[in-house]
Amino acid sequence: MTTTPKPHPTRRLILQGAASVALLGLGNLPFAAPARAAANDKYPEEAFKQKSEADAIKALYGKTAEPSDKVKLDAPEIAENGGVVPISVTTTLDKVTSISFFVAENPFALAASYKIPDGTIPAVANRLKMARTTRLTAIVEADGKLYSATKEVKVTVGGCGG
Amino acid sequence: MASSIRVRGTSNGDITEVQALIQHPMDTGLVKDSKGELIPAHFIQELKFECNGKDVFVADWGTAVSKDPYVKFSFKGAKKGDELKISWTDNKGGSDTTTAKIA
Amino acid sequence: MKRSLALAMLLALSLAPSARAANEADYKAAYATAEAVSKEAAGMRNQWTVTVSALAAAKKAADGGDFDRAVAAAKEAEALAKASIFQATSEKEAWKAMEIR
Amino acid sequence: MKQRATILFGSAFVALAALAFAATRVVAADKVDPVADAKAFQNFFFRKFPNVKHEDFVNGPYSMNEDMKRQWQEKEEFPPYEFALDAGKEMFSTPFKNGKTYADCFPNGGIGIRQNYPYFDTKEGKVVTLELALNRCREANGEAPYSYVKDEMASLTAYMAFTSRGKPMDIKIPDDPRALAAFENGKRYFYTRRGQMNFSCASCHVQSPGERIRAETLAPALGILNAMPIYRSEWSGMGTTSRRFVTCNSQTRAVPLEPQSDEYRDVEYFLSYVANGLPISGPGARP
Repeated sequence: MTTTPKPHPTRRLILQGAASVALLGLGNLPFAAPARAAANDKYPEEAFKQKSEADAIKALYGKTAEPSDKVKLDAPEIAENGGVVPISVTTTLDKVTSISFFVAENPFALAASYKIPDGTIPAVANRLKMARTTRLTAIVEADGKLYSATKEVKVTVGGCGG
Repeated sequence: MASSIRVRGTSNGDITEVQALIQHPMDTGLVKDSKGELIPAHFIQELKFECNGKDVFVADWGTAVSKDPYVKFSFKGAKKGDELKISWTDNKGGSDTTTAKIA
Repeated sequence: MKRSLALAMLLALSLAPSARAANEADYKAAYATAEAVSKEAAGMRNQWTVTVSALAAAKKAADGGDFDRAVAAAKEAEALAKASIFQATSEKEAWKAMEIR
Repeated sequence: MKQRATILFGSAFVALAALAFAATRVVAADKVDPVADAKAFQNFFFRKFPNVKHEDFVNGPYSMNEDMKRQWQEKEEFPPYEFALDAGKEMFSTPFKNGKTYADCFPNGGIGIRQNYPYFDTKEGKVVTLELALNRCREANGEAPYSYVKDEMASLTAYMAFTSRGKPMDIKIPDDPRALAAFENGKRYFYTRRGQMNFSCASCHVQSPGERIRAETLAPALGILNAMPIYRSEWSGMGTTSRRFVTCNSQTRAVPLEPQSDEYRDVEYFLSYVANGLPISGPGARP
């Protein structure tokens, strides 16, 4: 992300506007310990804390995935805006129990994880945030094995730089 | 206060398609406000959809889900008029729930 | 071609470095002229954001006692304000060149 | 000093720009003819983008780029301005402390009239925009005016735009020299270069619509206000016409004027008039 050399009134207006997209101060992470309301299945807290994609996959599933063309990942070439990137995945695999999305270049790779009870179609569409140009990975857990698909999404700011 | 959840469930007899848009800031905790202070992390962690007493879809979300999050999925085994129950909880213990009839 | 040449000369002229270290009096003088020109630019409703930030930088440097930087920033603000005035006056007619007819 | 580099960049840019646009144009006698201007304006875009359907121009960048259009259509299934729209509808029917509502201030109860704004008020001798009329309605009923660049104003204008969706823009210029002067002043503002970047609105929205400024695809100037107010992912929030003008100014490093100052009202008048006939598509979702 471009770092703005000198904050001043109008720039602050833009900073505030782009605040939700520009991830400043990546270093210090005041990741508030999430107050977990009682929920029957466990929220994969550890997995969401991992920085790298590999650690997040290991924390979430405890095994590795193999690429498969049965997992169809749909994401834009160039994201219209890093804050709202429409992404969807469908698969022809059966006995699917879980679908997850990993954004490699984000501060925390695991973005979202969905539990797919039987009777639910193994497909999800959602809108994710991406800090910068990144590799996007979708992983489908089917019959205990992991299958993945990846796509490169280009992300940059807009405007001519006020 | 109107619910923070907008949901649309449409069934074509066999498969019900569900779309939901939820009003929530989804703050990552890494972004500074205009005064230069970090806005604390505030995001939905779990979103659950139930129908006829059974979970049909459970989402575990991190900080990378967009503000005012949107999700779409489909499931079998429900018909027009069934009731869909949607509820979410966030990392500050906030929550909301609503129900909607499948059209 | 004529107007942009004049603009470039104008900018170069006003950036002549001063020899000895600047003191508060130099800063006050430089800041006063810069502020006057920037007020004129604002009066023509064509102020530039960089003029405003250069003026602020000058004041900040002066508050910190660094008068060399303060004078430089004030002179720069003056140059930017002059450029924005030049832009406003030349655009009074120049805009017609781009009009869709 | 970094700043000195930016001045040289600025002045070099001015020299370059002057060179590039020294196209000699015969300056016709300055009789203001809005009808001819509107026809020339529309034909410029219809000829420059022959395969863009006329009514598609109101979709801004999405009329210029297929991949972006797909992302937009996906978003339109459940648009992010949904909340602003509902909030606007609720505000519109909530009475003021004195029992009146916005419906009492506007013709036809404020429903389906957005396409006639801005209009020229012959009593006041100035352009009145929808946002200005809404705040005047609030003040007339003893309520505090809303900020022109914040969500409340965007929600109200979102609802009013929604009730006019599909109706062709229908801006009138009364036979009043002051109205012609306002139109001309708006046109002048639109073509005048400003800021250290030395851009005018036309530099981006007439010279290079469809091209990119970094990640953003530039919208064509024709119908550019038809989708207002817009939810911009960039702002992750709603934006009124005022907010768009103010942020565009800062982008070119020009200090913005007060929202709803005469120049902004006149340029909105000019841009809306030349888009007459194209459908209202507000509220819109944009990058």
